[in-house]
Amino acid sequence: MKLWRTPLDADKVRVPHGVVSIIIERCKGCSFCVEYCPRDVLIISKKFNKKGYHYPEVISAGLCVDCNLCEDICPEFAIYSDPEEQHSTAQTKENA
Amino acid sequence: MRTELRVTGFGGQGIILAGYIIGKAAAVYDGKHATMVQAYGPEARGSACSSQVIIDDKPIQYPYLRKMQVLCALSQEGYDKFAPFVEKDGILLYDEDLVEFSAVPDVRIFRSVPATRYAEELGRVMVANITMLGFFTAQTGLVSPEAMKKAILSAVPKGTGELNTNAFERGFQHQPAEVKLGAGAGV
Amino acid sequence: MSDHAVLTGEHFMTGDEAAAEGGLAAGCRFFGGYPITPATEVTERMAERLPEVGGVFIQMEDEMASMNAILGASWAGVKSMSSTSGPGFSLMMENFGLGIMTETPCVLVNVQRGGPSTGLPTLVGQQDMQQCKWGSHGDFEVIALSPSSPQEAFDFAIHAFNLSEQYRLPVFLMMDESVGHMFEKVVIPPADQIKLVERRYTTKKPGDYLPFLPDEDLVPPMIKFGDGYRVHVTGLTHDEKGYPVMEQSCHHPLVTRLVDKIKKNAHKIYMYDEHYLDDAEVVMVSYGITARIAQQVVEECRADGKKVGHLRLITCWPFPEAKIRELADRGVKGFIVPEINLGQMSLEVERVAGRGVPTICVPNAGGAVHKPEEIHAAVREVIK
Amino acid sequence: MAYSEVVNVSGFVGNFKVTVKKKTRYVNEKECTACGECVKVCPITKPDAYQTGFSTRKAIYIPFPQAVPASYLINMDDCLGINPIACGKCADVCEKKCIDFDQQDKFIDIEVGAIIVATGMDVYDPSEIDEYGYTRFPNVITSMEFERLICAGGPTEGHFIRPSDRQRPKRIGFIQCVGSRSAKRGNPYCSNICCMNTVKDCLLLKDHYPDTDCTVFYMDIRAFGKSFEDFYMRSKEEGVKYLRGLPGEIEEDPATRNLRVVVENTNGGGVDFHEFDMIVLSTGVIPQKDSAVIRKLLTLSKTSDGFLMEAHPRLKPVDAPTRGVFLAGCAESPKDIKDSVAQAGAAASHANILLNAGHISIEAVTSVIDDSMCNGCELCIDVCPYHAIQSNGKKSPPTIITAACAGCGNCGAACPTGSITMRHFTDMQIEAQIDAILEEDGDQKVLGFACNWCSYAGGDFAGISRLQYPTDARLIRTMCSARVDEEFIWRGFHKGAAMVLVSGCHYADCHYISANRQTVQRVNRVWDKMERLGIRPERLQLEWISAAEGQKFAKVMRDIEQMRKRVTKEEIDETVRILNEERDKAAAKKAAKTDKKEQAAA
Amino acid sequence: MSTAVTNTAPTGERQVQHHPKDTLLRDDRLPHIWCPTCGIGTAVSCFVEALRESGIPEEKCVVVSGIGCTGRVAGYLNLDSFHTTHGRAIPFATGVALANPDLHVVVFSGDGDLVAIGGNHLINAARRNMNLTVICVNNFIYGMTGGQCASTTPETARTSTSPRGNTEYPFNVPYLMEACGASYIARWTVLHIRRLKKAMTEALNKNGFAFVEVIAPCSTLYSRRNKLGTGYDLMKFYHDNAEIRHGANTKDVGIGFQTKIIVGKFVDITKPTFLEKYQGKTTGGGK
Amino acid sequence: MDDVTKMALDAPRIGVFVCDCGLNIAGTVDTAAVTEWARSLPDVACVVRNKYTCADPGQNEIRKAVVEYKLNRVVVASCSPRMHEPTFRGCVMDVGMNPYLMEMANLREHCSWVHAGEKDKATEKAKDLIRSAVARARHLTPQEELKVKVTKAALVIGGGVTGIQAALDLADSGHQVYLVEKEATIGGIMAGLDKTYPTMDCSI
Repeated sequence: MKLWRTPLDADKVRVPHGVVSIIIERCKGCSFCVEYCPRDVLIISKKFNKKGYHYPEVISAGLCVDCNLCEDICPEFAIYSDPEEQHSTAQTKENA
Repeated sequence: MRTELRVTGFGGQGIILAGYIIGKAAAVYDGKHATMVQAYGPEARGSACSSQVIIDDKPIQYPYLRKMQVLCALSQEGYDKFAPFVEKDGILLYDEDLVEFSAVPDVRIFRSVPATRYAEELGRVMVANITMLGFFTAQTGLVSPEAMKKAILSAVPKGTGELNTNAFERGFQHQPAEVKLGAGAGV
Repeated sequence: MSDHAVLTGEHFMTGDEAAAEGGLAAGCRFFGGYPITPATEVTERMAERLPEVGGVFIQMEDEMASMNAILGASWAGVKSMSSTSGPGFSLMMENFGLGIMTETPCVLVNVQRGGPSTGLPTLVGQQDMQQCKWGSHGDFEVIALSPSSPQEAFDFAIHAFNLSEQYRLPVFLMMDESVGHMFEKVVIPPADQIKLVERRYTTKKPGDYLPFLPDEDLVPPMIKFGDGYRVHVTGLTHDEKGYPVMEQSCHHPLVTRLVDKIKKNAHKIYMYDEHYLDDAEVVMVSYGITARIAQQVVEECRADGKKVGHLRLITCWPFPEAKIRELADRGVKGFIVPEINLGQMSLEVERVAGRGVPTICVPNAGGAVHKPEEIHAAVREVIK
Repeated sequence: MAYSEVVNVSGFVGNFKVTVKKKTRYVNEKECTACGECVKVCPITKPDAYQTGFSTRKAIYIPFPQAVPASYLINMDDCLGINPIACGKCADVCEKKCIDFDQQDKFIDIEVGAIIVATGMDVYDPSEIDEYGYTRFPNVITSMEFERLICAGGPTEGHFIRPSDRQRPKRIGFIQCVGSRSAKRGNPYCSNICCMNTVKDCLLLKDHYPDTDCTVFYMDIRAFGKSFEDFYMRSKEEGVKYLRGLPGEIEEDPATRNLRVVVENTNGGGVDFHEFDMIVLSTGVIPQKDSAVIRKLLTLSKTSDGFLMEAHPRLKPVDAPTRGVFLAGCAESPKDIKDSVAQAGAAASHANILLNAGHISIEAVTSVIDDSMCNGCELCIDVCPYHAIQSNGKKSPPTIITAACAGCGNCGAACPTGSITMRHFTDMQIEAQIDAILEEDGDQKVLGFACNWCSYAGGDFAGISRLQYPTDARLIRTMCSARVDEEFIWRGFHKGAAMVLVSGCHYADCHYISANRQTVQRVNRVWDKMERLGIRPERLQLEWISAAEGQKFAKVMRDIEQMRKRVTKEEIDETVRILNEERDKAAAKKAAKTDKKEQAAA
Repeated sequence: MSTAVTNTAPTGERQVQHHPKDTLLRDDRLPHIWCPTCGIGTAVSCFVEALRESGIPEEKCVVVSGIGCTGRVAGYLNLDSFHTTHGRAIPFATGVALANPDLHVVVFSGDGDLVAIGGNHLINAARRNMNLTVICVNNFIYGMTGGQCASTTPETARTSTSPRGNTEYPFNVPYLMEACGASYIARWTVLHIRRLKKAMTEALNKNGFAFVEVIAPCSTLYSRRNKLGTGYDLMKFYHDNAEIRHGANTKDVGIGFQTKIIVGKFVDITKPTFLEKYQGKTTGGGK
Repeated sequence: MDDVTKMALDAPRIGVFVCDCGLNIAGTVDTAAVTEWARSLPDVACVVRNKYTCADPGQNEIRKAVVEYKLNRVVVASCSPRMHEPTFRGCVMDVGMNPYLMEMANLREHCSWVHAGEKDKATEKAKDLIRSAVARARHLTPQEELKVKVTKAALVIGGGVTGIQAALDLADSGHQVYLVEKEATIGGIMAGLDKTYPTMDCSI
């Protein structure tokens, strides 16, 4: 039987969210991060970096669960994610 | 005064050790200078081998034999090979059970010792070289018996000191039947 | 421990054993080697002795491994050495170059035998004298000491360590089979009478330290792994930070400095013995075991009234050019260079002496030392 | 063994060898303390099937709080850790380090004497009946969803609410027979339990919220079990309204999300309009989705409704046709808990009889090899679906493991030298039957071969159903269609049969695993040769008839009579002539060969 | 990190200049020289994480590399690092490890360097149970020099020196290592990042010779010559064809051309290291 | 050689037992004619017609005839062997005959019930079926059944309420039971129910 309903507790469930950071100039366009992102957060940008590579771009930030796969699989140390909370507190600090 | 000597035998008789002991006795315990070089390699295992010792009061430059004054032969092969090169008036010592005497006219002294037999009597055939050293010490007077004994004790395995000392004494005490061709006795 | 490392006293030992003892006395606590005749006794002595003094001996799988292992140990902060002979020496050459490039102190004992190839494993040769100078690829300067006796094997081993630490490079102890296997008296002084040069470590903090920035003597202070400096060391051409920079602009100064740190300090490094040089008409130039034969001949000549002198090289490399030049300029009739090869150091003598003064090599392809008569003949040829 | 599946069954009654695949949970169930830290960090939420999707679970979860074993598992289909990459957050926080993404399925071999199949049932998915709006209208729910919503352990902790606005529904309609008793959609049979379940649901509601207005739309209320009628009457007393007639359609008021139905009241007549806050579809029972897998593994059959077939509907209701296998619960037919438990007891009891006996006799229908005739070609080894024939090296006669032999006779039919005898179904016995049947009027007869399990049983079923069909067929029973040697077919034609029929279990349902594949090959070979010899291949028919297909059996019989009628006496005589000629040729060839051999020997 | 952060608000993406792993990298040398889709970078990334997880003080970790693409790893890690000559990383590391047993010495090099020219060192170090962590990135080819045949190149694979397909039998490296007596042997592809990381962590903490084979794509040479597609295609191949089999008999884990790749932890045993035995012996201890 | 085998090897002496099955067979097939006809078949030593051969009197007839006529083969022309083969095998075993020497002709399911309107043709078919059975019976040989041990363990597939109950019952009677459930937990559908009818008990 297919499960089609929106679960009644859907709004209460908390899942970790992450923010993706990209060092564009290190990227060599291998696409590993894009292909292996289990949440399809990334796409390959149409833009080039200075070395002429298409780097990744976040397309659906809300989906990122901070699994950090992009960081681990990136051969170029050019991308990573960190937890949203950490990021927002950092921002708050910066703002303050 | 430079003296050049050679100990020869076949591999396993402790020929190199004998040379080492003579050299060490002279250099370290008698305060002279000495070098010892050895036949090295395959010869050390089974066939003829020899060690060359030079003893001098002054520092030694050329460390090889040019004029062999003393030969200690513990094998027929060594005897045959080196006896002809012993200097005129040199000393030739040999193990009478292992070497069949043949005359080399110029050599002043031929003396024999049953070194191996003595060693056997002492229980260990391996101390034949030390017996020969005793005999060598007595016959040549090149090195003092005290230095020799010290050198022997420093060179042989721990626990065999007494045996080796006995072997040395046995050789040292041996009164050889003189094989006279030339004249005189002793150096 | 150190008491045991320095066997103070009189010994009757071979050159091989004495070299090993010299290393220990110099503070060597790591030995990586591979057995080869006639250097095996160095290895064996180290295997026996290093554990007694808290060091590590390892018999590596080959000479390439041995060479690298001692480089590694050195970077870990431990004085290290290895020993070998002809074939193994060839195998070490590549990574000797790595030691030069990475400025790694260590000592290599080469107990020379007759070559080429397997040649005469048990018999004497002096045929690696130019190999040690040129055997690795690229431009570099080396330091090579040649002992003539077990006593010198001991003394020079210590000295080799001192030089390697001072100038940060692998230093050769170019022995030969004769010295290596000859027993002779070796006097080992008390430890406190042995002068040692210790490694010059940086005093800078990790952030400020540049691993290949030289001091005035052209030698950079060192660090050791694990001290938190996180240096990168590479056999590639590198900048002062140690990072690879594959450009002529980096390569030229680097290689020049590596050469200059020896060349410009050569006058402090080189050593020789002289006998009867003041009035000598003929100068014997020799090293290693051959020096003893030559000295014998010189003594005999002098007894005959011939004005023969003797310059015995202690450091074959750097070569004491100034001394040869001085003698040549003074107008000696000729240089006689007996060596157990077909003319290697004589090339160097000839190069420095120039055309005006003949250099006569007394060649000997190896297997035995010269007979004094052969050298006498050469003397007669010069004096006529 | 939970989270496990039977993947292979071999052996026979009393001696089954079963391979069970223990699916990996990716969590070491022994170490897991169910602390729940992993769930907190798991980034994946999925609807919780246990709560019928009313609440969420993570990719790592416990199926429900009372689950046995009470250990977490990771659903790899949900998990980010699509092998070989895992987000690993759960593993990182697990203090006991009991999450292991590398766990592999384990295969466990067990040996048992008896097998009880209790694979249960599934619930009908009413989204197929679009006019009821299930999945379109949130307040249309199924009876299973009702169970979760009313349950104290459910997603609402027992507060009965409607999904659209989370308000308590006061007017609730129940529609019966959703997916049951319908020839068109769902299933034709009565699902047995839904009436009483609805009665129970209404009473529950009345118990929890007495002001609730319950209306049940039904065809019949089937309250036939012990104290069921009382129960039904009680609900009526409590005010549950029962209206005879099933609504044609449900409409939703988009503003209120209330539901309207139009229904013809077949009791009182006339058309009624009703408005409800919520409608519960009383969904029927369907066969377990995966039951085909078990059916195949155990060589079981199903009845026309899709549930597993018992050995005999009256005398052996818990025995499966395969000896040593027993059926219980909804796997066999829809039934309520009480009946399921009762049948479970019965199945257990039958299994017990078998196990307690300690030993069992295997019917003597097994193969034997006459070593003196065997040439060691090993064809029999290739065709045996049970691996019951063991090679002794080419050229020497193989060995038959009698206990493993199931008696299909495939080897006997395949053996080119006739050295394999199928006990109790010997060539001689079958040939005698052929000859007897065709002794007179072969042109009027259809010589049939029918396998014991399907076709012959299909014939029996036609008989039980009194399905009439022409009289010309004469069936010879074999254990499997694979027993039918090509020679039997030729003998039939040679003896003057107008038609020959070979029939067996459906291709994929062979009771001897895959033996009837050989049947197909053999019939194909005969067809080819018939074509070559100028005999119409139509005269040989191959049919698959299952035990439940009495109708099909009768139809085959009717069709084959028509074919039989097209075969003339002359055609048969011609066939006999052709086959005589063939026989002579073969004899001559054989003689020549023998001569040659003798010559060579001389 | 107080670097400029451009927050492109709607996508929730940040463009930054520094990476969390930078402290362990010589970030002044990035981007590195490896080709796009090369797997070595990923292996290094895993190593950085593994080193952090291992609890080993960073200043006590020494990385030694040989020559070749992977040979450059030492130069990118912000640790005491040494870039030796071709094949000689292990003996150099041996020297370091013996001279200062407090150091964790890691050899990070390629298949050609470690298994072919350095093969003798590899087998002898394993035999001695030298306390080293050896990470061997195996991309089946000599990458740095332009794609020549290696001793790990699968049979039939084309390289510039086996243009008609490799006719040699390749090494089954884990089997070789087990035969030599290594204490820890694991193999993962660079796709198995988390497992690889774990294996590296275990290897770092292993007392004895620990060997981790990392199968990595070389899209520029191996893949192109053999028409295997992009690096991503190779990763996909690993995804579809890697079979995790912990404790597999290493005899069965040889790699053929585009065949199944068996990955997992194959060996994890405990036995005295060279130094332990050496010191036990010399102090008259022994076991 | 034991008696049974000896008996089988003797010249066949076949007894044919035609069953009326009340009117189930006799209503369509002229069993009297068939009975008479059967006497003419070779090796048939006796033919007996019964109203219900499977009933005790019918079975007694068989037992009696076997002894009386020294029968060494029995053909029962009645219903499907799938129904009563075990019955008649048991019957002949009572008088010491090997059960594999009993053969059946299916006059009911395969004849009378399906050819109700064609009495003559059905009768002819019945004769053929008996002829076939007798022909086969002539070649029957005694068979020994293989006795095998039963593994004293049971597998229950499905961990719902039924499976659990069956497994518990078997376990209670002292057998090892393997309960295999494909889901991660046992309990099945019932675990998802709230209360059960008609007693309104909790389901879990």
